[in-house]
Amino acid sequence: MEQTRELLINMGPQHPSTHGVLRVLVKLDGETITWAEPDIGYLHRCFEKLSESKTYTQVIPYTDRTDYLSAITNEHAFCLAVEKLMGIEVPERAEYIRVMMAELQRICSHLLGLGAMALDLGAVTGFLYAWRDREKIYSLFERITGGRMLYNYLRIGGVRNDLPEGIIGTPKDGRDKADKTIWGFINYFESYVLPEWDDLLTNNRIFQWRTQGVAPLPSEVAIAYGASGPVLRASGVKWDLRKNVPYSIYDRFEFDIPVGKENGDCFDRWVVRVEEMRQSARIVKQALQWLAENPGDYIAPKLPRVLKPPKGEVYIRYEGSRGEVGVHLVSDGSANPYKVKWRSPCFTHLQLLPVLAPGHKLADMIAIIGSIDIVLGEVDR
Amino acid sequence: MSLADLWAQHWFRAFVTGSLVLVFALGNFYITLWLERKESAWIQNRLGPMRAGPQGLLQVLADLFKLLQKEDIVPRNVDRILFLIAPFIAHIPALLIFLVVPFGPNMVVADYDIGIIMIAAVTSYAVIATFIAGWGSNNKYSLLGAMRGAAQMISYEVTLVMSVIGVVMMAGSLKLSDIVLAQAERGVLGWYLFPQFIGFIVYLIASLAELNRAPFDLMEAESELVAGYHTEYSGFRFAIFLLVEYVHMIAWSAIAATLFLGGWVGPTPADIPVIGPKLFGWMTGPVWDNVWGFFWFLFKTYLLIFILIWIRWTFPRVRIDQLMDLGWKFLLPVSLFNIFLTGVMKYGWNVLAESGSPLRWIFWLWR
Amino acid sequence: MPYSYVYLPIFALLAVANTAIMIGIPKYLLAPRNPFHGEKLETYECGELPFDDALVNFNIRYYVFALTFFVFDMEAIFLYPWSIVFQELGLFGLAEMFLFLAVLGLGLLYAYKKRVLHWV
Amino acid sequence: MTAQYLSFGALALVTLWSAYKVVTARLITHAALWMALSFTSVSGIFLMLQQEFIAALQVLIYAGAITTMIIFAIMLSSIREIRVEPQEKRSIGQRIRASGLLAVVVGLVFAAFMTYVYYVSEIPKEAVPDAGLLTVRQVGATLFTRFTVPFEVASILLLLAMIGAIILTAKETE
Repeated sequence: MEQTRELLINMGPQHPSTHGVLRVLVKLDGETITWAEPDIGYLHRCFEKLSESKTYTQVIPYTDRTDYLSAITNEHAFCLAVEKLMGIEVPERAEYIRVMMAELQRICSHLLGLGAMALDLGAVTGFLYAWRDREKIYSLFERITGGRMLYNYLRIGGVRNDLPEGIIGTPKDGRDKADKTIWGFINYFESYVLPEWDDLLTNNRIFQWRTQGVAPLPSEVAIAYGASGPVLRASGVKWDLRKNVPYSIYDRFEFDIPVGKENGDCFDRWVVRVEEMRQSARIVKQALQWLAENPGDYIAPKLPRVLKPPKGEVYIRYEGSRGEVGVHLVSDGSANPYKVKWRSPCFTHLQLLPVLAPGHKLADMIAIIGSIDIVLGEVDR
Repeated sequence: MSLADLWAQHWFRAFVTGSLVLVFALGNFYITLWLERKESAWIQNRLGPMRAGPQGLLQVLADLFKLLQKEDIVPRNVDRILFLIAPFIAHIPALLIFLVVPFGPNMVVADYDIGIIMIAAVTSYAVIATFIAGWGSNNKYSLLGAMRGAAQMISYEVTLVMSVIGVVMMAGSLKLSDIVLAQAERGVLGWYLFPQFIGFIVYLIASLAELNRAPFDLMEAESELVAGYHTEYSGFRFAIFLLVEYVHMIAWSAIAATLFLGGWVGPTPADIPVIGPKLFGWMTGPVWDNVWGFFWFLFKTYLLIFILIWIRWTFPRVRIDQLMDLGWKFLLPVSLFNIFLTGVMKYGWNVLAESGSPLRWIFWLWR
Repeated sequence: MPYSYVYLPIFALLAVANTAIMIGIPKYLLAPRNPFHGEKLETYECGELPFDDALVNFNIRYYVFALTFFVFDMEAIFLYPWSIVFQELGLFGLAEMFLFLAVLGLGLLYAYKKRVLHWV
Repeated sequence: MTAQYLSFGALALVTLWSAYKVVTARLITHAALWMALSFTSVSGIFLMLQQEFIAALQVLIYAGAITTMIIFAIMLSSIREIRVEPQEKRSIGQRIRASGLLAVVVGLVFAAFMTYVYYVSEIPKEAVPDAGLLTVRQVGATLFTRFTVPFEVASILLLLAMIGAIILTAKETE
């Protein structure tokens, strides 16, 4: 009998479940993956090089477009870097608004990531439920920032505008006001959406079959590969930059860091993300309380039109939705940054693919890609 | 030759009934497709198609018309013959199944004694069609889809057959109309759904797998295999596969309704106590019996179709090895157990029925 | 009545005719025909040009499924006649079939123990 | 009666032609499908003999299970070509051998021999008029009373077939 020959197939760039334009070369024996290698670069847009010819303020909209599903956190990271370089004091109200926006954005991003993973596993309805709730966040964001996906809302030193009248709402707002007030959304999210996710997917037997025990990632491997964010935490490492290396005003908030098992599998990565949404909702509630108690209109300091930071360099570690976003900013004292280096968590996580995939089935491949939740815009930048 | 003489000819009758069945299949394909969209929309908090016609009723027509205008592409590297004949072979079993399905008391096209075996036999061509569509496409995804499809369909065919055996044991006949009549004698609560509950559940799961519908739609899993075995098909060649899929769904639901839910048996307005015979007494006779029979048959079939769609839009997809494990290691033993149980219970009733012993009520359900 | 089986070929014929009409009418009347012999006629490989042949030989494990299916299909054939007459056969018929099922169940158990009914 | 003869003739022709194609088809997948067609038309002949149960079994086992098994076997083999390369010119002797003329001649001789055997044998030449319909019920009634032992032996045979397959594959995958 002749030996089995391996089948080399292309997953992507035009494949329904590669979350953008990713190409993965996969070798199959039967349906078992023996080798996998991601091939990236289809979305390269020269973000880092482009930034060198822009002023500092002009870079902010470009940061939106790296991880386009989590725009606020990117803006936040970049603004923090410039503020640290120039030593700018951010008004307290602006800090609260920033944190609230970033956490809402985290919920929004996780919703899409989890929904897309559910879609890849065949649960179309879960995806559309995620879409429905994300829509509510988007309409809130639209009222606050004017944009739905790419906001350009944060400014160096603060935010562009204050929250519009009445958007905070009251803690009594419920489902009927979910897309009108932030309180309404948070209450709706905690009382309705999260239990629904548990019922529909997390506790679903088929879903557990598909994810439990798939692609376990030992914590030491995760650390060795530089994983961060939910992927690292799902492997049982309690590491969250918001707690471990606090930035902005995160030390004022109360929240937990959800962690998974020692050998975090796809299910752990799922559960950690769901839990993170809960914790984000907690942070948003605290921020809302503060914002309601401390009205004011000082949201950005007066800064010169053209920013010229002193010579020097700075590195900011920021807990983005998908992991550690790093901004390395070098200034030569001119109006344009000398160098912007963007550390992308997705890029790092994508390297895990050849480690996680072999030995699993072809169908697990998409579960793995879904569970490490990559955004190709950020991988390729 | 008069029309009556012509009607006596089997070939003529076959053409007429065949055309009617084809119209029935196409019409229900249309309705089921629309129902699938509306029901999925309902489940997912959407409206679904709304623009074309009232409640989007014409949307399916619009989509079909769009497919009509697609260029018929036959890729260069395919095995032309296999690629071209696959849709034809796929369509044949979808229509042949309806031969033995009783639509009403006197509405069976050809009431063969071997009804159920014929269905099982005809279904084997569906496996071949799937396989040659995938193999002929010379595409890696299609090939994987075809491999999965062939393995999945043969595995669940066994389970499907085994789950039906219990019903045959109860009715003592393979003829579908006999099975319906046997249920009619037992009254509404005597439908085989109750004594054959295990068989019914196994049948439902296995027919989902046989139909390649989510959560078992592995051979066309769009997030894994793009479109599986019909990735390379375009235009109306693709539409034929879609048609066949839905016609199969209608057919399997119709068979389930016949075997487990009493087929066309159901109350008519004349059965309403007191006022029924007075007000609706004229609604009797062979024609009205067929009308009501057809109504109940369609009602039960659509109930099952509704459930199949509901399942599809609720669950994630299982993995191929889990599917195989489920089929061989769980469903097959369970259906074998069902045969065992039915045998023992039926035998017990046969022995004890006349004895008057109180023990006989244990076996009553299997009477 | 041998003629009553004329339904089978005629139904099959109608299915084929329906397919032919549904494919043929759009192909020759409505659809554009633009035989552009370029990459359009390549098979789909996620937007890359196809490489390597798709038709490789598969793992032998798949063959067990076909064989097990064959064995149980045979069993089903014995079950059909039995299920009709078992009431008349009484206890003897019952025992007969259960012995048969038990023997084949052994085969399934063996396959289960050897872990061959596992998709790879 | 002519319709019957005509349809029998058609079925017989399809059976023979597809059987011939099974041997001569260049692509092994096509051969498998020709075989399925051959089995199908044989079941048609069974139907003409009024044996519906046998006909259904013919389709179920041969056109269904056996063909699927052969398809799976093809998947294991290394034959992958899908297109046939145009052939180079060959000599007459090669052509005769390739065209299967020899096979046709041998087949005809065999058919003639069988016809002779049929004529001289004791078997009644006409079909038994009252053979009647072999119903599934009759099959069951006979099989489970008179042929109990062969029936149980069949289960052992099937068991052995399964165990054999398992051992073979287990060896192969080690």
